[in-house]
Amino acid sequence: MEHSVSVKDLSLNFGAVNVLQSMNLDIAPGEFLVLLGPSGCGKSTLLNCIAGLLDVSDGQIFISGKNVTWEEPKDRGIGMVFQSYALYPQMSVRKNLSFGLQVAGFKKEEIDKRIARASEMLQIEPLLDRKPANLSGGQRQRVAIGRALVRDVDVFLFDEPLSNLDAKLRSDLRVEIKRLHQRLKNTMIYVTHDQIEAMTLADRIAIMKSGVIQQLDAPNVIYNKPVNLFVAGFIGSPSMNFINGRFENGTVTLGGHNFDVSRYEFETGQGGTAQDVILGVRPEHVVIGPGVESQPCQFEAEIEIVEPMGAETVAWTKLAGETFTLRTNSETAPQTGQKIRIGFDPIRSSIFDAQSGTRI
Amino acid sequence: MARRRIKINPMALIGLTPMIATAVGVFVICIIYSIVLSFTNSRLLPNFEFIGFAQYERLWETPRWLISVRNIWLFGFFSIAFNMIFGYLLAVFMDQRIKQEDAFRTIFLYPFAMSLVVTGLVWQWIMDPNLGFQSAVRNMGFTDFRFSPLTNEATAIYGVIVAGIWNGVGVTMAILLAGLRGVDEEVWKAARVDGIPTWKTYLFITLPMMRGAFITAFVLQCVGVVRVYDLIIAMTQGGPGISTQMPAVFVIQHISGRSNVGLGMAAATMMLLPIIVLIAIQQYFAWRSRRRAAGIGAAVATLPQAQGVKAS
Amino acid sequence: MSGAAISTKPAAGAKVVVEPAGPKPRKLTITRIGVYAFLVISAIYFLLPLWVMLVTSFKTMPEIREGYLFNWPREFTFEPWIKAWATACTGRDCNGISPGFWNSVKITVPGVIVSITIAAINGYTLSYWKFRGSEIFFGILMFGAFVPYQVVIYPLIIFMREMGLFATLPGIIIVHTIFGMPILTLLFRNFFASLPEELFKAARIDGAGYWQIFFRIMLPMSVPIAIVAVILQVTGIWNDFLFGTVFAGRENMPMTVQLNNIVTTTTGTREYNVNMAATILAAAVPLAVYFISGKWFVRGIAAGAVKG
Amino acid sequence: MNRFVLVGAVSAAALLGSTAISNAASVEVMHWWTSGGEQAAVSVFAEEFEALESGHTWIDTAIAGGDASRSATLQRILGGDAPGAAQFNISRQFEELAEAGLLLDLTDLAEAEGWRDFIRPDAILDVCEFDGRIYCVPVNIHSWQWGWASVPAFEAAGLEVPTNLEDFVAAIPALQEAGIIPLAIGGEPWQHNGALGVTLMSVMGLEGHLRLYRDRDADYARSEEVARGLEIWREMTATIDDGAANRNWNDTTNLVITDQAALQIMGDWARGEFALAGLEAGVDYECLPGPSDDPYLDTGGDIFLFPKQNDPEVEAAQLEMASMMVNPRVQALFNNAKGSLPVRDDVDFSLADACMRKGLEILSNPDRVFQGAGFYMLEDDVQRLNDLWVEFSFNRDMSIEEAQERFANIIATAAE
Repeated sequence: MEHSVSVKDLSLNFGAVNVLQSMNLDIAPGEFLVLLGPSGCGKSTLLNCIAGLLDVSDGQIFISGKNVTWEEPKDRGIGMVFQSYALYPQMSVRKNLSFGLQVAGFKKEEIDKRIARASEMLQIEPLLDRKPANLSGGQRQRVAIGRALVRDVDVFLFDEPLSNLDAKLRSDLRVEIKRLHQRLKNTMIYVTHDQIEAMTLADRIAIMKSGVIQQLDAPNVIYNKPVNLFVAGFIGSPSMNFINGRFENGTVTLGGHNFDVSRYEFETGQGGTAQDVILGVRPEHVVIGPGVESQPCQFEAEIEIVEPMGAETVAWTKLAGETFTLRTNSETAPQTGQKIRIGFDPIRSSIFDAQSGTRI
Repeated sequence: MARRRIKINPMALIGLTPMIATAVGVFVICIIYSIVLSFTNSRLLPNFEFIGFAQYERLWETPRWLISVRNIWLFGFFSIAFNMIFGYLLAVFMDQRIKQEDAFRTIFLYPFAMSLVVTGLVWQWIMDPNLGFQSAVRNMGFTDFRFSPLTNEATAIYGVIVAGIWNGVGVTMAILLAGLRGVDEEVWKAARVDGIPTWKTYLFITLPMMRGAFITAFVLQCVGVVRVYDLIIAMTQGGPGISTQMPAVFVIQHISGRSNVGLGMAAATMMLLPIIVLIAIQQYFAWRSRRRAAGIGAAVATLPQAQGVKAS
Repeated sequence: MSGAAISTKPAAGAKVVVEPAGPKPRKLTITRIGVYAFLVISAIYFLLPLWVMLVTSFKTMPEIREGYLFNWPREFTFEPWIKAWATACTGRDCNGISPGFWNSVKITVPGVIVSITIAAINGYTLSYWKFRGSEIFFGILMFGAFVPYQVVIYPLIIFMREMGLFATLPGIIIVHTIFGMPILTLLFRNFFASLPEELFKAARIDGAGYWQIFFRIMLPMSVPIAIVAVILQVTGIWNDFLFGTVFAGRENMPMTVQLNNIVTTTTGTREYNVNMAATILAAAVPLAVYFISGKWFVRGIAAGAVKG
Repeated sequence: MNRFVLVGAVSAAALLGSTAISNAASVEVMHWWTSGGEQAAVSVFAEEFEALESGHTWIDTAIAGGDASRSATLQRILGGDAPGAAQFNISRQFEELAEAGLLLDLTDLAEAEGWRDFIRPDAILDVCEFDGRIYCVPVNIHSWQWGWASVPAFEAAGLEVPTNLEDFVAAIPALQEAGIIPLAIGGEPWQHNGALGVTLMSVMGLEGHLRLYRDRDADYARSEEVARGLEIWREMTATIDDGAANRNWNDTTNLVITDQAALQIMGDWARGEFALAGLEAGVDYECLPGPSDDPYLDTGGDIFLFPKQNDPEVEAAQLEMASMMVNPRVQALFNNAKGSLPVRDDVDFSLADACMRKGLEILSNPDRVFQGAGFYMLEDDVQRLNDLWVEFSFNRDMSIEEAQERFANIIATAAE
């Protein structure tokens, strides 16, 4: 039971609306867990429940082995960083960092020590006597992180901390957070709707939908072996190609094409039964040009639209009457109207049950 | 944009005529006319025999006016202070996830829908010593109970204040509650995580954040206080004696019954003074903050978004 | 993970004592009691006058003289209401407060329509058809919002006399339009300023003129702010006393003025029950507006309050 | 042909209509007679006016309280919406209106009817005169200098009804002991002004009055007599009951009528209330002229002025109303209801009660009649005096010396 944070059978409903349903989640000490999902999936709600900012309807929450279900946020041993920074606007940065500690009755020396450490770590020493209104967004968020830092706790909670920043600052601060985690080795729970953030930061990602965790796994597993259509579609950009077909005897039939998928790793360990399926292929796993001949599955199609994106180019075509995108190096990109041969390897693709949408 | 500014659309001019007429006719010409009359010895009808500052000299020797001025400060100070404190307390308490919030809000705000005449009449009735609150409490057995502020000239003004607060505090509550609700919810969460007690959060964090709502409520109160007329007429007619006289009442009395328009207009001009001072101060701050913003502006280009909007 | 939740956990109630689970039990803390106590006491302070008005208006005079202000009437009588409405006297006029009611309607309805129409045009012009000087006039108007009425009332009497409008219905309507203009104009100006400018540009490109854009596009869009303005003006004009006494004249004396006359007039003894019934009647319209409009009313106040 | 007939018919109808209208006009009358006795009195005027052959209509605009009513009248005159007739007190208040030509000139009517011959005392009509023209109609004579005592109340305290204020002050402790309110007074400023003026007059007499207001002898304002008058006032008002605030004069009179209070100092119009309540002078209540053993009465009273209207028909009706108001029969009926004295002595006094007789007797001696301060001073200065007395009365911290000093200052600086 050496989990840092542990959620057991957690449910939350507002009236008749179930926001979270019998959720179970264990987080190891020092783990960086990202809660990812579209808005309204309950990821922030879950975080707020862990923080104690929302009262749960059912279930329990443990932090560092202690049942904190009924504890006040301040007694849970957590620090939290918010999307809007939530700095106290009338107080200087120093006061923002120290206010909670003063209220908790810490000695002045101790407070100063902690502020010094946190501000050194976040490089906000020059800002200590400024008011939040005179800081840039990135600076504000550093201060907000600092405020969580001085609490000297085991668990940090981040609620979409980078969403209000522009793209450049976002990637800078992302790295910063990662560095911070490596240095502090605290447990961190991080809520975001941005898959890049999730992929880059997380030890494990929990993908949520409608108050239910769909898949909880390391980023590469989630990327390569999504458990269902939702996860497969949510992760990756441009998103995975889905084509309806029929699986029988190691072959998937799509429109006029028969693809041999014997190389595919079935969840059951082997063959699988005959059924209607959806074949999922990531655009970046599609091969054209010289390497195409070595691919187990191949077909010919006409390129309809080409979107150059600098280093890469996305090309749009059709497979079995459905849109099929592929991503390729710009140097070898096809032309619009060009008929080319397209190939992919079933081992890198996903096959889902057409009815349930789960991976087979 | 630029083209629109320069070329005057004749239709726009026509559309704006009533406003221009009001602005110039009423708020410039009428005010100047009033000020000019204050330097004349006009009695009931306007005349233009100028007598310098004689009316002002007389005004500041007139006990009725001096009492009016004292009263407006007293009334202004107490009613605004109570209004703010009571209004903020109500707003804070309403913010505690009260089950019957709508019902309470309805109750606190309904007096504002009533006219000040109605307010004055009702409270006068409640404060009637023989048939009102005092006698009701005495009938319960507390025979020494006294509550008849309006019968005593030293306390009458406080009776008026009680009625005024009853009428207006709901508005202050509504404005401040809107201000409280406008405070970023995450600030509240942050404070809870920091372990800051609720009352401290209200006092040290949200209160300073609500400066805008407070200024709004305060300005609204100030304007109401300077204008107070109906309440006095309905409640005390300025009495007992002249103990609840107010500048607004003074002006009306002198332009009609007392037939001394010159003096009345001198008083009206004095009433205008605090408003002009208030506006001047406001303009000064607006100018200063513009200048400061221009100075810092370049350095912190990203500033004005989130924080700036919320704090203002 | 998802899947059917197999809840083997015993019911929360049984386990509460040992292990915290489920919602935090809501204790009725001292603070909580304090909060409610404060609100309830405040509510009593606010409701007391209404209660007193109501019960008094149904009591007989002998019962009132006993001095039990808060008690429910022993003997219910509607007499005071009938008297207040139809037969109470001021001087030799014994028509109750009903003529005042109709006068107030006559003043309020056109007053609201005229003042809001003009304010809407002002707001529209100031937002989209600015010209050199328009902002200056607007600034003066805003200054007017703070000017005590008493400063301009005397010149206005003279002015109205010269126009032959003193003590006429159009006269009092104009006065209400003038003094309602600053706040209403601000309201509409801010509202139109919040609309996307592209809307106006698109209409211009389509060749629509000043009035066309106003009537076809802007006016239909300003319904929400117009509702707020109507609430603001109905209560404001109905509750006005000062302008009513000075500018309305005998024939159009609004309800508040008549109420004050009835209440201050006594022949013999003061009839408190009639006075209270009359008071409730005078307050009925704005109260109805308030109770019906509910949240809109609050919005109106907030909107009216949002100024510099 | 047809057309001709039609035109003839229409013009005939128009002619008829116009003659009917030209005779009957509506005259709006503003006054502050709202108490029971006053209502009865004003009804006499209204009914008599409407009973005139020309079929005029009396439009009644009553506004409670003299100040409020006068204010409203002046506001409307200012705004060009003057009423057809308006009640005023005898004072110099309307001089400016006459000067500005806003008032209907009644001189021709007065001369034709010989007002100078029958209206007495002369001073009453003098007030209406400005630059040799007459601008108002006096309708009654009122004197402020009366005390109204409840006989049962004094009996309950085992006392005789006093005849002067010194005796009354001495009786206060006994009255209080018997649970009776010694002095009945309301919270309205004018009640205090008036009663305080009466108190001063009862102490200083006619000579002092003239020295102050006519001769503007500021030193007299600092005299012993004035000090004693203010002292008596302080003693009498030390025992005011809680209910005084917001009490009208007639509500106050009601306290004496119902024997809850011993004495009210109020003008003779209070008699109307006693009469309306069916009380008998000398038995149920006592009227005390002065209240002093050496009583003087002022001849204040109500006047009506007639703001000019631009309508000759209304003007004719105004003149008819003015004439009606001084008609001897109407004077008798009106003053009997009102409790005041008629402005002419050729009316039927058979209805006069004991109090009215007392008053008539005093008034018949010209040495006992005086003019109030408003006769000698402008309204503005009178109001300054009123303000002083009201402040003195309500602010018990103001010393008598201070009040006298301020009194002297107003007298010294009053406009001519």
